Parts: sequence; structure tokens; C-alpha cells
Amino acid sequence: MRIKNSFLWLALICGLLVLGFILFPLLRLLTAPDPEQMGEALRDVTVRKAIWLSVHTAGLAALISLLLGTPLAYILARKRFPGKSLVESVIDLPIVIPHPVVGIAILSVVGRNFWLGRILHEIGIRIMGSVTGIVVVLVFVAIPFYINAAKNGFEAVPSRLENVSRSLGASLPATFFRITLPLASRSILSGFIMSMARALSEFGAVVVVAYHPMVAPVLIYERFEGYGLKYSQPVAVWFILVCLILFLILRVITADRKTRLSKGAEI
Amino acid sequence: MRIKNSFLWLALICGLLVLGFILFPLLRLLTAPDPEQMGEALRDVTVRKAIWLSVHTAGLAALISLLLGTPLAYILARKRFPGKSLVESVIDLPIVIPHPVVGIAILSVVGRNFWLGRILHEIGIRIMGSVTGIVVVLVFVAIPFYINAAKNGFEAVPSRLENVSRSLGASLPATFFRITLPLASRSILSGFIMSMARALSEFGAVVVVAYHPMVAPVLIYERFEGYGLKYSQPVAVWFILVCLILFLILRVITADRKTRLSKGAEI
Amino acid sequence: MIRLEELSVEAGDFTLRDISLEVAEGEFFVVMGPTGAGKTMLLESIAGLISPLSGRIIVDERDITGLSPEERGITIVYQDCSLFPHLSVLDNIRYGLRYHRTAMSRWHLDDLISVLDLESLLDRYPPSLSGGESQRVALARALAVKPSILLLDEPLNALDPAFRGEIQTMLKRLHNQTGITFLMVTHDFNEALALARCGAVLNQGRIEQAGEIEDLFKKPRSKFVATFVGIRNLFRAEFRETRARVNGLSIETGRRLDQSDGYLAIRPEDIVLSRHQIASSMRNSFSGEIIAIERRGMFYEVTVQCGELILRSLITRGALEELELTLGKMICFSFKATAVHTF
Amino acid sequence: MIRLEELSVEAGDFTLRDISLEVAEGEFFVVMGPTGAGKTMLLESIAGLISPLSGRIIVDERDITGLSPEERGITIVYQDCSLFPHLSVLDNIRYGLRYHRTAMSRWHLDDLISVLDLESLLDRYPPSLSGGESQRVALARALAVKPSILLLDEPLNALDPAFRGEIQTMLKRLHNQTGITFLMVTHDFNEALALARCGAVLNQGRIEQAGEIEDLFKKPRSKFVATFVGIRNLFRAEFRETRARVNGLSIETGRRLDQSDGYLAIRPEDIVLSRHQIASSMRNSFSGEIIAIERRGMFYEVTVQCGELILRSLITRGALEELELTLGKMICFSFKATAVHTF
Repeated sequence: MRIKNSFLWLALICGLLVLGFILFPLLRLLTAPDPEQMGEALRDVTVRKAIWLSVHTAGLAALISLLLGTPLAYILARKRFPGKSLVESVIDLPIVIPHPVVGIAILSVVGRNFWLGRILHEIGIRIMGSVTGIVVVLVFVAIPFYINAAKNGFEAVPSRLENVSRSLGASLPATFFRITLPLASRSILSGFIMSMARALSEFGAVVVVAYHPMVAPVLIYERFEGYGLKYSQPVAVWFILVCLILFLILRVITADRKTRLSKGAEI
Repeated sequence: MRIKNSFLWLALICGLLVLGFILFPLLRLLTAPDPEQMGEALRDVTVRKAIWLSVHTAGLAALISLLLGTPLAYILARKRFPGKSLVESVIDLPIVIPHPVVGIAILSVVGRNFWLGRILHEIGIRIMGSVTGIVVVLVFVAIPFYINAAKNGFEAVPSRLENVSRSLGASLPATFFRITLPLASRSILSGFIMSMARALSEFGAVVVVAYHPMVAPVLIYERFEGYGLKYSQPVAVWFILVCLILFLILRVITADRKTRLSKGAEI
Repeated sequence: MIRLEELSVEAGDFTLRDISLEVAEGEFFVVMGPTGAGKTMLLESIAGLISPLSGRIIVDERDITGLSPEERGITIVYQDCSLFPHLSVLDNIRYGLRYHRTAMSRWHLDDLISVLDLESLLDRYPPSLSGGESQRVALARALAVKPSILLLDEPLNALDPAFRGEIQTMLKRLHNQTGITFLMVTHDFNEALALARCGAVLNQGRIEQAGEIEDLFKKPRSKFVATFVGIRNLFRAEFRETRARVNGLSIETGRRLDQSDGYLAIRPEDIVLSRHQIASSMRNSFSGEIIAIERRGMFYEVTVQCGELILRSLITRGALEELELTLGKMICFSFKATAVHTF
Repeated sequence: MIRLEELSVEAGDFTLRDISLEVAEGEFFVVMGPTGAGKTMLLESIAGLISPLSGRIIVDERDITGLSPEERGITIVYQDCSLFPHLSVLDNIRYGLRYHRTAMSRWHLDDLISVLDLESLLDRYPPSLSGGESQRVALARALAVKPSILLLDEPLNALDPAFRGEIQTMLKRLHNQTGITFLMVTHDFNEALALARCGAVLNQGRIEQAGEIEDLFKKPRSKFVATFVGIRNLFRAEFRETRARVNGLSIETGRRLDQSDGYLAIRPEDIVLSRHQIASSMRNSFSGEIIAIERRGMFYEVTVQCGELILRSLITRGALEELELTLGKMICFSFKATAVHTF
């Protein structure tokens, strides 16, 4: 019994250390600014604009990830093909590419000394320093999170259900929309929120492509650099409150899903 | 047959769009600098020092994540307790907190106007602008990736194996080291590499806490800001080559594991 | 009618090779085989869910090898039922109707629901159903579209033994009432005996033997089939004229044997035990020592040793008591020449 | 000896309530119950893998309720074998030895390996083993540490029927040779019949009946147990003195009945069919019409209707042919008063 307890104690101590390490700075940050500073930050139109720009570009990036990523996620969940693990590696690439490098890579193809950049310039699409550019960068960093979540969701739908549906006369698309999509909907939703959260948090890639218009993380960084810690805290607090609400929704959804699945399990 | 094909075509087009969108800028980046520029960057001691600093702080952060995170990951995979999903939410927080905010939150608790900061100062630990600070920030952003991977690995080990081991006379720690850990070792290794890759890629949080000493992403950003795209590209290429090698190792490991598992499955 | 012509299928490491089978219109056909023999794969190939490497699938003289699953009119009931968890029982049953304009003309949905006793379940959702209930819903869903062929993947295996009889009776009734061709796979030979007239034994991706179940049971053509159908008395034998020599015993088979050696099989229930030599038409009669008595379900298996030969006989409890069988006792055992099968 | 005293266990939504059982030293005890009855949970509670809410577990007069699993000397063999996939067969078998200094004194590891016929498998790894091989390795691993009690979780269920007999025989032999108390759970009543002398029936987390298997089989005390042990002739009856009235038929039970009404059960194999009324000691003799003949494994179930009453009789193929039974034919059926069970 003693050995067992010391093992559990060790686990408990490590667990508390990790949780404290994550929570302590965040809680301190949340309580650092006084209400007056908070109110002031909220009245600042620059702050409100930056947060709104962040939220709507991140939402747009998540939506684009969903539209582009869903078919690919389905194929990856269902089909075997040569080079599949290579494709999966490519999809995960944006997670591990250093953030400023993401911005630099995107600028490398849209500059006017490259053919794609010239074409975009001809048809009037600007990437550098534009909302379009921000969305492009955010899709780049967010899409792996969506595709992985959706893929896991599709994998969790037994392919036998699709087999039965097809043997009952439903075509592949009908089966997808009547069986697969409804059953994977929670994963798709949580992938959407996850990729939006990732897009909201991005700084390094965005700051390279578009310092202006300013998304919230850039604004926070600017205030920190220009005016110091104290001046950046209220904006940071407002912004993470927005992020946390989104994240809370994600958790509620996935927790709900786990309960439903475990109910179906055998005793 | 026609409907089925058009469905597959749609998936193929979306898939190629996503892959192209991710690969195209990266490949362009890799080919942008000429060999001369590449060689010049490699001879630059600042570049070599920054990359080495990145690699070793990231490795250290991953190691700390492993040591602190493994017991917690095991508890999360095996035990049910009230508030478990709250704990899981807390662990995922660093993924969704905007990167500069991570730095600001950590600075909020280590400044000299806060008790923790005063204690650290007393015992001579500096966070702001130090290697220690960089490691602390990187652990903060990397640890969720490690814990989630390790947790999935532990969950994949059937608890019945542990039950059998214990009924054969092995204590909880003996069972953990003889059964659980060997069977989850690949997940632990891939979690280690994943968290190291995440740490390597971090910019926003590091730049707030420590502009100097310069890690590679900060150096890349500095060169971009100060001298322009062309001058930042060679450093970026050298750095992502280092990251890609790490990432390749991760892929090889997980692919190998999938093959082994699928062999065990029934026909 | 289904005809498989030298069908070969590959999936992962596993291959079905040169499967040729013919199932008559409206038949209840059973393919038996141990776990991992490729039974589910065979069904999925017929349903069009796996594409064969080579060979053809002919249904009603029409080559359907290239058709997609939804064009075949063949439905499948998996062992785990695979009900759609997000749809109510009624919606599960009605799922395929919109794709079948002609469905349910002869057989009305209400009839099907009442035959399968599903009225009270229609509003429930699959996760709340018991194993037997799920199985009935899966059957209703598959039959609602009036398939030309119903494929059944071990439908009784997931059920508790106490409920197997019920579903078995229901399957038989559904088959009689609908006239649909049923093709079932199972690893349990007894189910085949209870349900089907014709069948085949599949082993490691190949058909070992096909034909009437009675023939598989009485006249297995390979050692594998003999073991699979539960013939526990199986010996290597040398043949001469009408007699077979097994471990020193000479056994009359009542017919000329063409091979010089092979296997000899006797079903345990065909061996009659008696205290004394009995005057009867049984051509083979020996005596030996009882070396084991084991209960098998409702019956007893008595193992008798006669020289080198070990034979097993299956008898009822009544016979066991009447003959006062005990370990070590000497006993006579007899069997008809026609009960001896050689291959 | 194991004694459970009003054990209650909760895990997730499921509860075992007030389980009291006694298993004698060295016995082969079987707990039967349908899927979801809580059988595995019961075993895991005894092994110490789940902590009970209340009640006590006594082994050899020692209260082990608070001990951790590794201190109990009770090993468990799961249905899926749960072999350690990263260890060779030999390392699996030897896994527990280092924790048991006294292990393997009487019973040597080599003996165990040879009895279970594992010599040729020792260097293999679990994923490459067949179902039966895995089962034998799991048994060897659990017995190698010489447990005081071996818990078996449906050991035959994952096997093909053709291999069940083999493992069943092996289990019985191991039990005899080691003298270890075996406690097995199963959903198949026939396995209990074949293996154990005593047992219990578990349903929805409660013990329905415990005692000798023969008694469960012949004298079920509840409708659930009667159905579970396969008594297909089960009727509500009114009792008066020694006779029971069922659907208009008056049946002699040969003993005074104390209740005024209850259930009446007759095992199908106890009902004798004959073409004419037979002179015998059987006290109950009626006649009726054959309304169904169905094959059940190696036997036939004949359903006879007599007025409102529908009775099932189990007979051999020989009897079926001899009596020339066909649908619609009138037939006599008789059974002894002692074959009639009431509760």
C-alpha cells in the first residue's frame, strides 16, 4: 500500500505543478489590471477594432479550413493509398514551421518578383498588409487542427454503417450526408472551434505579413514594446476572455460527446 | 458511378488545393535563396548560435514536459475524478492563448512588483532576457502537446493488461514500468518530438520574454524587419531544415507504430 | 440465383482465392468457417463493398461484378447489427425505402414490423436496444427494401445462447415468408444444421467443400471439414476391398474402397454402446474400456479405448444411467457400416 | 475457500447488489448470466481491481476486502486473454514468478508448459497466436504463480466452437491436477453443465439462484433461471394437492404442492414421444398434434399442441425416423411426475 501511495503522490505533485505552472501566470494576468484600466482599454476604439478584426479573420479562416479540409479529412479517414502518410505529414507541417517563417514563406510567393505575386497584383489582390493576407496566414496555421479533428471524427464512424447504407441503395454522397456527416458533426464542430482558437492566438506569422491592420496579438505586442507590461495587460485580458469563451464552448461540446459515447458502451 | 466519381473528384480537388497551399510557399521559400546566400548564413556565427539556442532550449523544454507531464498524463488516461475535464481544459489552455499574451502572463508573475518575482530575484534566477526565461516560456507552450500525446498512448494500453499484471503480483509502479511504459513508449517518444517541434516554432511568447539571447525565430524576424525578406530567407531555410528533420523522425515513428498495430488486428 | 466464378479478392494481408459457388434462387445457404477464414470478406465482395481482383459475380444471369453496392439490390446484416445510432428504430427501418420505388409492394412495412415484433420499439434509439432487439431491427431494415439477396454475417454470434433459438426460428420464418435468397456465414456448424439445406466450408480463403449440409456432416472430404463439423472420431486408415484397418482394428465399410489409404470418420452419435454384444444389423462390433465420461451440453461423451484406438460415443443421460457406465468398465460398441465414412 | 458477504459494487451506471456466495476449497464454480449481468465486474471485485461499496470478501477465513490486487494471490484470465504483446510467450508465462518466491514448487513451470502443450510456442509473440493458443498461454501465465484462486472470464467465448471442447477438457484437467479453486463466469449454460458441480445464476447485478448445477438445471426457482437454463416448456399453473392445472391439462407432480399457483417447468428432453399410449411408470400421458419439427444441433425439437398447451420435446434423429414423425400427425407424449418441476 505504501508504494502505491507514493506513486500516486508523485503523480499528484507533478499534476499540481503542471496545473499551477499553467494557471498561475494566467490568473495573475487576469487580476493584474484594475477595473479602471480595463474600462479604459474597452473604450479605446483601436482595441475594439483589433479584437473584432482578430475574431472575424479567425472565424473566416476556420470556415475556409472547414470547407477545404472536410473532403480531404474524409478521404484520409477512409481510403488507403500510397503516399498517404506523406500527405498527413504535409498537413501537419504548419504546426511545426516557426511562426515568422510561415509569414516569410507566404510573402515569398506573393511578392512581385514571383509569377504568382504578379498575377495577384494584376487582379488586384493584395496580401501584404491586408485583411486578405491575414486570413491567408491564419488558414495556413489553422487548417491542420481542423483536418486532424475532422479526420478523427470520420474515423470514429464505423465504415460498416456506410456499407449498410450503400447496400440499402444510398449512393456515396447520400451516405455521406445522411450517415457520416451527422455522426461526425461534433468532431467537425470541435475542429472548427479548435482551428479558430489557433487562428486567434497567432502572432508571429501575422506580424510578418500584416503589421497593419492590427489584429489583437499584434496590438498587444505593440503596446508591450512601446509602453511596457502594465499598458499591454488590459488588452491582453480582454482578448483572452474572448478566446476563453470560445474554448469553453469547445470543451462543453467534447465533454458532452464523451458522455454519449460511454453510455453506448457495454458494462 | 457518375455521382460517385464527381464526389471523389471534389475531394481530390480540395485535397490538392490544401496540399498545394501548404507546400507551395514552403517549397518556394526553400528554393528562393541561392547557394551563396545559404553558405554565407551558415558562416554567420549569430545564425549558428541562434539555431543552436533554439534547438537546445526546445529540447530542454520537451524533456521537462516529459518529466512533469508523464505522471499527469497517466492519471488522466486511467482515473476518473470529479473536475477531470476541467483539468484537461487547463492543460489545453496554452494552445489557445495568443502567443504574446503567454509572454506577458509569465512576465506578470516574475516582475519585481510581485512576490514570486522578488523571490526569484533573491535566489538569483532571472527570467526576462535569459535562457531560463526562454525555457520557461517554451515549456508553457509545449507541455500540452506532450501530455495529450502521452495520454493517448496510455489510453491505448488496455487497462486489462495492468489488471492481469497486478493480479500476478506486480505492484502499481512495477506494472507501470514493465507493462504500461513499454507499450506507450512510441506515443511518449512522438509526444516528446511533437512538443519539441512546437517549442522550436514559438516566436510571439519568446520575443516578449527574451528578445536577447536570440532564438532562431526571433533572429529571422529581426532580419526580416531590419533588412527585408531576401535577407531573412536563408536563415529561415536553415532553421526549417532542422525542424523538418525532427518532424520526419516523428512521422517515421508513428507510421511504424500504425503498421504494427494493424498487423495485430483481425481480418 | 447467385453464381461466383473463380472470385479472388485481396484486402490487406488476406486473400480469398478462386471461390466458385452456386446458390439457387430462394435458398438458405450457409458458408461456414473458423474465425479468420475470410467469411465477412466474402459477403462484402458479393455486396460490392470490396472489388475483386478477378472472377465474376453473377446474379440472376446478370454479371454484377462491376456494379456499385447501391445498384445491386443486395443487403447485408452485420454481426454487430450496425444500426444507425442517430436515427430512431423506425427511421432505421425506413432508411432505404426512398431508393426503392418498387419496395414493399408484396410485403408491407407494417407486416414486416409485426412479424419481427418491433411495434413497441419504433420510437427508441439503437443504443438503448438489447442484442436481440437490435438484430430484429437490422433484419427489418435489410428486408424493407426487398433485396434479391440478404447477406447475414454471423447474426447469432453476438447473442446470448438463450436468445439464439428465438432469432434462429425467426430467420427461418422470414426466409420462408419472403422467398428471398439468404446467404449466411457462421463459425458454428450447428447453426448451419438448424437453418440451411446447402452450404460450404471456407478455410483460409478457399472453399474446402460445398454441397448439402447433410453431406458435409456425414461425408466430409477433408480432415479440416471433418474436424470442423465435429467428427471427433477421425483416423488414418489403410483400405483393402471393403474393409479399413485402423490401429489394428478391421472395420467393415460395406462398399469397395478404391484408395489404398486415407481417413476414416465416424460420428460419435452413430456409435451405439451396450453391455453385451447385440444381435443387430450393425456390421461392426467391438469392445473396449471406458477411459472418460464427460458432459457435453445435455449429453454425455463416453471415450472408449480398444487396443490403440480411442473412440468417442455420444449418449443421453438415460442411456448412461441404464448402462451403469463407469470409468474402467468394459463395454461393447457397435456401428453400422453406413456410418463409416472414408476419404 | 471464497466467501462473499453481501458484496455491493458500483462502477459507472452499473451496480452489483448484495452478492453472497460461498465457493468451497478446490471447487470448480461457475457463475452464469446473460451479457451485461455484471459477471466480469464480479470477478474484478474478487481480484481487488474494483473496490466494493460495502460487504466483505473472505478467502480462507481471512478478510481480503482491503488488500490490493497484488497481495491477494488471485489471478484472472480474461476472455480476450490480455497477453502482454511486447513479451514473448515464455516471458508472459514467467511474468509473475519474480513476485512469488514459493511459486512453482509442487508444480513446475515445465510441467505446466507441457500439460498446456506450449513448448513449440515459447519464442513466439502474442499477436501471432491463434485464439486457442492465446488462451492456453493465458492459463499458463495465471497458473504459474500458483494462485489460491483462478478467475476465468468466459474463457471459451472467443473461441470457435470446434476448439471449445479442447480447451474445456484442458480446463477440467488443469483443475483436477492443480487443486486450485476455479471460479468461472460464462453466458453459456452448457459450459457450466460440462465443467462445474456448483454454480450460481447472476442477473442484473443480483444472484438469482445458487447451488448445484443439477439443481439449477432441474429445479429453477425463478422464471429467469428457467429460461436461462433452456427449459422451453414453462407455464403458469394452478396447483391443487399433487396436481397442477395448465391450460386445461391436469398434470401429476407426485408431491403435495403448497402454493395455490406458480410456474411449472418440464425439460424438453424429459418428454417421451410415442405412436401409441405406452404402458410405463410415467404418470403423465397425453396426445397432441405435431405443429413444428426443427433441427437443433444434432437433435430435433418437436413441438406438440394439445388443446391450448404447446409442448416441446427434444429427440434424436433415429427416434424421429423410427416414429415417422411429420407435421400434422397426432402423437402421444408422456413424462414422469419427477420430471415436472414447480416453483
